[in-house]
Amino acid sequence: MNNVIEMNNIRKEFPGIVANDNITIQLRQGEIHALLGENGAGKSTLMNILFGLYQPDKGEIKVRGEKVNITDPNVANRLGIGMVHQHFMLVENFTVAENIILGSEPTKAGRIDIRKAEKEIRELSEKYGLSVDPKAKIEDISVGMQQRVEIIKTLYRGAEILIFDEPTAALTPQEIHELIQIMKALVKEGKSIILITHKLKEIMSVCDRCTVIRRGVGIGTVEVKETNPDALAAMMVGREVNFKVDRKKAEPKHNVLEINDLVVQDVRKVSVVNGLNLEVKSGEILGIAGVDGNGQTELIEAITGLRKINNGTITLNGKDLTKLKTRKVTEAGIGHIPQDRHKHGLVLDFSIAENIVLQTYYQEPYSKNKVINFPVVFEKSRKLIEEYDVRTPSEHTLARALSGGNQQKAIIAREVDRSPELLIAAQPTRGLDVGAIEFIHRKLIEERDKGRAVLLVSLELDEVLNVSDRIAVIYEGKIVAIVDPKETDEKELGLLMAGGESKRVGEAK
Amino acid sequence: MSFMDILALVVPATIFLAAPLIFTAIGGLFSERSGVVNIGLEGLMVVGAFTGIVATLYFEGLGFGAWSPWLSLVAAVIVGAVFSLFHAVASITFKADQIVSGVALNFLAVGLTVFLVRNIYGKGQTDYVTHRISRENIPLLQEIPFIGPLLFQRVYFTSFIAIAAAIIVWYIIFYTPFGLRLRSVGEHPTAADTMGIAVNRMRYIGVLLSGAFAGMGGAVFALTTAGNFAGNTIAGQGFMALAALIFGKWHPLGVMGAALFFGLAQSLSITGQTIPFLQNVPQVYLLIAPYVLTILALTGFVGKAEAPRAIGKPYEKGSR
Amino acid sequence: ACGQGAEPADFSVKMVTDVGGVDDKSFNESAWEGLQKFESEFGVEVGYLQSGDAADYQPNLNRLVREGNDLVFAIGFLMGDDVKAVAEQQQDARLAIVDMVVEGDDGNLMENVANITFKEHEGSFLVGVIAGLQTKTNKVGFLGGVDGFLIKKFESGFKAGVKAVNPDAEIIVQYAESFNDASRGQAIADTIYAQGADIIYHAAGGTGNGLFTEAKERKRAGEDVWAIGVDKDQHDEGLPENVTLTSMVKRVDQAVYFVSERTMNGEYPGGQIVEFGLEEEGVGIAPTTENVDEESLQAVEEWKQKILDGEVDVPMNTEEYEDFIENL
Amino acid sequence: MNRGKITSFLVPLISVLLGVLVGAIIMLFIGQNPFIGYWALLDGVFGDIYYFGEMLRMMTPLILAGLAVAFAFRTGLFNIGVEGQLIVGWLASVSVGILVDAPMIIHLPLAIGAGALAGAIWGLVPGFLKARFYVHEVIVTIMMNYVALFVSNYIIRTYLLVPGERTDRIHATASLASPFLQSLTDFSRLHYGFFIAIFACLVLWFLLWKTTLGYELRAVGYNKHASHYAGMNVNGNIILAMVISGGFAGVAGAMEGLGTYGYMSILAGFTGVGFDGIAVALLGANTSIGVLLAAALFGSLKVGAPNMQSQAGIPPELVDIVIALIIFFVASSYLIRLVINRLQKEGK
Ligand SMILES: Nc1ncnc2c1ncn2[C@@H]1O[C@H](COP(=O)(O)OP(=O)(O)OP(=O)(O)O)[C@@H](O)[C@H]1O
Ligand SMILES: Nc1ncnc2c1ncn2[C@@H]1O[C@H](COP(=O)(O)OP(=O)(O)OP(=O)(O)O)[C@@H](O)[C@H]1O
Ligand SMILES: [Mg+2]
Ligand SMILES: [Mg+2]
Repeated sequence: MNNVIEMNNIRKEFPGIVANDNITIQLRQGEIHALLGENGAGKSTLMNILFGLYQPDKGEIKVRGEKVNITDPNVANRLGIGMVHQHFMLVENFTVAENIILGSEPTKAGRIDIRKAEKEIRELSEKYGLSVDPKAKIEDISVGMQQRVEIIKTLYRGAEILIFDEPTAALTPQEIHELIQIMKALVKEGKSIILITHKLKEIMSVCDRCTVIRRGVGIGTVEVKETNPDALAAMMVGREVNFKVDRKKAEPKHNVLEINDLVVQDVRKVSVVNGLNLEVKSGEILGIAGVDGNGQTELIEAITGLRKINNGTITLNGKDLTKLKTRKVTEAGIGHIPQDRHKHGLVLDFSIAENIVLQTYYQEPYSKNKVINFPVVFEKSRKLIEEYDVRTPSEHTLARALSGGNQQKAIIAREVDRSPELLIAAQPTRGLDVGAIEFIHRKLIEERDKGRAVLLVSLELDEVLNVSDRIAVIYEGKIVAIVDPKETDEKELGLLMAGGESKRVGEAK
Repeated sequence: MSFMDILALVVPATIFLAAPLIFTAIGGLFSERSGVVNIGLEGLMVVGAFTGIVATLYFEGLGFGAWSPWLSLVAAVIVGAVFSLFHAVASITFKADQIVSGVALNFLAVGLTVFLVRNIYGKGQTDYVTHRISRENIPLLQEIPFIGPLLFQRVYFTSFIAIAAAIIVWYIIFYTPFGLRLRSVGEHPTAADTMGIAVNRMRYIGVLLSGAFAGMGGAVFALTTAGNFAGNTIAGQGFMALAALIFGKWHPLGVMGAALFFGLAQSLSITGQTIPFLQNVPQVYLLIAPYVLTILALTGFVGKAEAPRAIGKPYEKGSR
Repeated sequence: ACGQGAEPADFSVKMVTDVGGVDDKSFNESAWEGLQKFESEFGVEVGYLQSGDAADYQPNLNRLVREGNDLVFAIGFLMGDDVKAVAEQQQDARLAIVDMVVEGDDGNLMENVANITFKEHEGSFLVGVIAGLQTKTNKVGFLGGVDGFLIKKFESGFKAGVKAVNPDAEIIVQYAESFNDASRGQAIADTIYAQGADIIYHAAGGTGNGLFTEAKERKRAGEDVWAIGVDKDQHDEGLPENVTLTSMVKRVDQAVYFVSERTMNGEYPGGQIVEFGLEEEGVGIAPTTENVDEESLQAVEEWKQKILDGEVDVPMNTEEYEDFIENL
Repeated sequence: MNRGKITSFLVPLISVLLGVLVGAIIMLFIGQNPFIGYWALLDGVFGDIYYFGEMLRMMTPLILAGLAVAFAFRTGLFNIGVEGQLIVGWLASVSVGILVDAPMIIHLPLAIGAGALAGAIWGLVPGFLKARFYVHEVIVTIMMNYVALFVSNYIIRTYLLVPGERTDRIHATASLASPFLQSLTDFSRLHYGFFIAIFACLVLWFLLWKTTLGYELRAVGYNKHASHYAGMNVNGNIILAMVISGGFAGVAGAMEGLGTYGYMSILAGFTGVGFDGIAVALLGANTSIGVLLAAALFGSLKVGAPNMQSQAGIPPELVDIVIALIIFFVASSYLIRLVINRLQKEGK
């Protein structure tokens, strides 16, 4: 077995922390090698080193047995190393072709030869089944296609070794499936792949071997065939973790949220929520399953008053929310864990404490006649940080300085602590590691057991299946089916989400 | 005056007043397309004007005669580029707030040039140059009926250079690898970096070019109009150019159009009194027209002006 | 040369320039020349402070008074209020202001301020005569700096002069609303010439430089146009194309010299208005007359005499100008 | 005092030192003795109570302009329009001072209020345009500066002109001039506005850091989406931020109109105070106390400069250079912080 890549005893320090501490990873010719670790474990860092974005403080890198010094991405490219980044590296208002050729443009008489480029791109996309439209602007194409563009970028530069950093975090189940096919096609063509992911299922299904890091330290490499998800999780977190969240049966009571014939249009005046009906009862978790872009986002924004409702009604415990502004909705008893924590969930440049009172700063006891009472605010924050185990130096730390996982915990602390009648959780565990996921799921169930209603929207089917008491499938702005998680499976859900028919539709109701 | 007379008055004046704005705004375009805001255009023009005049006086002293102003334009381009290094180093290498750094550049430009003038000439302003860049009638072309008198009589050669520059830059920005890379670092530097483009190097080039062009703009203004240099020789043209840059939506040809439009408004504020339907309009309206119109334009009357996405943000490796 | 009267050695005169500075090719420079002449004549101490902007006037005046100078000039009517303030505060200061009459709160002149004014309208009248006689298009222009009481004196006198010798000449007047915007000055000159005027008289300080630029451009293009300078003999500004017809000189240097000398001899004209007109040779046409033809020069002499004899009363504002035209 | 605090206090300090140092080098370069030069500067400020008074007077509008910029900064806005807001504030306050007849108790507050209002309105425009049309405030404020300059001159010339290219003097009942302070400082133009400026520092601090309004303004400044999510009126806050900032600037103008001059002249160009405000705010790290100190520094430099000219024969523009350099160094604090952190590391 010959190694195309050897990273031996790599160490990388950032101001404050050791991101990588003596990590060794070896990639074999033609294998898919998983890199597993909690948030902030140091995966991206390690790969950024391999790709030449960072320089290691210690350790050596060998490519095809030769010791190399990868000073910048150009060197990496020359060595045939390509990387698909965790956060896409695409210029939004450039065309697909422009993005792909950027940095190594074919020219004719000093002028970019765009035709030649487009031709080469088409050839590549046919060869690997990566369908893209070279003329389209990035901002106009789906996330899935954007990722294919990222892949072609690397292939266009003749990459033999591909690094995927959390490629599936942003994808729909369908897109994930396609991606896995693509990766298999790539290795068949003799490429070698390093795959970073938090999703053990993916590792089990595509990877040959898996290297685990914990808090920057290399734990070891295992053959995937000889291990199982639980063992991997334990390696990653350093303790046993149980996925099946243990919970007693739900006791749903009266309807908390009632939605009738809801119609919501997006900016382009298209009705993305189109006559949607839904009820959420107290004491239950209702999961909404659906392919991204079927109206989930708009539905939530409509409920929370962030988006104008064109038709239909929304009531909370009989109270009409239809025309209320966001703040009134919140006060009426709705908590909202937004799907984009950085955009909506937090003011990254505020301290944790200031973020904790984002919804309540104007209320007593946090402020009296428009003057904020900071001692009280700090007091409260310390309590929540403690209670929700947000890992932060102090309540004065800027939210920006926390990892996604801890940022998410802070948001959940804020929203859940108000103990709202209805808690809306939109993709609450995206991009987080199993430890954090476990914690968040437990919190949701606690709320349910307190007799609150919980509305869970997620693109991750097993999350929906694990946590919900009922599952509503959304398709093209309508609820097309309500199913019982115990009596359904991913296959059926996937079918419904794709607009397909199903025998047991509505049975759970 | 007949309508033709008025045109013959307004059109050349427009082009003439626009030239320095075109140069400077084009300079700003390089900098801002690369992701570096350049409020310092005014200061760079000041330095250009200073160099243009001082160099001309110097060359005249050496006996270069009528060549002096043209040689000085070259000098102004070089000095402008060098001076813009302040902005580049501060805002790219030291990650200073780009707007602040630009403001500082403006302070420094005026302070330094006047300071130097006092030391060189022992007084607050320079002497007048004997050889300016002067108006010419372009042979043959000026004979063309109608447009001849408007475009090719009593014109400054520098105006043609300005318009040519705008067109060349348009080609460079949109059709060459350099242009693509420059825009990419202004839109998404991290992406550009992963594609092996040296982000900060591109930005340095962008800022230096802005210095060169703005220096040219300042020198052209000084050598066509002012004739000497003092602290108030450049009074707001730099900010006008900035407005033109945005009004023109960071597009070389749009920028040229905007600059010409401002030139028109300026010339109308002067000739207005002789134009029948403008006669009893108080001058102040024409004076503020360019600024008000810019604001109106920005509010979307001519479509949205979208800045490069990454503009204003220093580039941190590995940040996102 | 050593002067007479109080020991000159310990006599000191200083001045505060306005924003223009002692090299503004205009009255600041002229005033400074006067002081330098005074220095060379009597070996006394002279000096100046330049003002960066209007906010500096008062501190600068104050500074010079504090330094214990025997006489402090404020150059320019813009400093009127500051002179007043300082005069009130520093009772024993000896101040003098050019182009302005400073009154105390009681409406009377202040004892410690000498007020130096010029009859610019008289000088302007004479250049007006020249313009009126030498215009070939029968159109002349006036380029004003900032519209106001002072510049009106120039405008009215000039127009009167033109009309006096050439009643049906047309006069185009335009103000730049600025004293230091050369490009604006050029553009305005451009329009005035374009309307057919062949001679333009400016009273616009730095803005006037634009007039010379434009005149040169047109001269080079073969047009027969002229510019008339102001304050100093602006013949050189017209070179090499030689576009300066003549200039209305305002002998600030004379006035400064004169007042300084009187003060040194113990005759400080505080609380008085010292006016310089044709009579005092405080105003007049420039010494360089190479571009003025004989006929005009004679006419100038005649009209000058009439003014001195009080036969004509040169208007100094719009009303007076109207009347002047009436009984022409 | 924690590490961050120390740094944010050291950075401006070091910047000033560096700026002064380079200034000295320049003096050497032109063959002058820096010690004599700076001595003349200091002497020009503290050598005589009169100049000290002038320095405090100079500080007054600088403080308010600085506060205006700082306040905008804190709410995520860059207000380069302070200059224009100051000009209209000046004009408005003077107009009221001239045209209204009332006892001081009413007249003075009215005149100051008019200044604040005018500045606020001038700030409203960019604020509204940003909120409603997403137009970047920097460019609009720059444009508004010129509009302010030309319109003010036009108004003075057409309605308020008296000989001397300026408006008439304001009534005594609207004047901030203080014979007492003047006599204290040997006839400097120091006026009661100084205390208004100090008070404004407190107002800004309290408003920004202690009130729910300040919380909202800062939140919106940092993250509109999150603020919207939290039920704040995003557009309202953006506009309000510019309005308040403009208000501070307007008061700065009132200080010139009602205090220093007592009238308004036709302006040949910008006063520069508004732009200096940017420097002041920046050097003061956008904090009230910082702005106060920075204004004191720049005030001294400006008041002392003429003395450098008359005593040491050094062009006063040197001061402008030093100020510009200080801004550069503060803005480039990244470098300074780096050095400091390095040192602190070795320290322990
Ligand atoms: N550019 C940087 N500057 C400073 N510290 C960094 C930087 N990038 C990462 N770190 C630190 O290194 C650690 C590893 O970061 P990294 O992004 O590699 O984690 P990760 O394993 O990719 O996490 P995730 O799974 O969430 O992507 C982080 O905990 C962080 O503290
Ligand atoms: N450029 C950087 N500078 C400083 N710290 C960084 C940087 N990039 C990442 N970090 C730190 O890395 C840690 C985790 O990194 P990371 O953002 O990957 O966590 P995450 O859970 O993956 O967040 P996300 O879900 O947004 O990717 C955090 O402490 C974060 O502050
Ligand atoms: Mg990562
Ligand atoms: Mg992550």
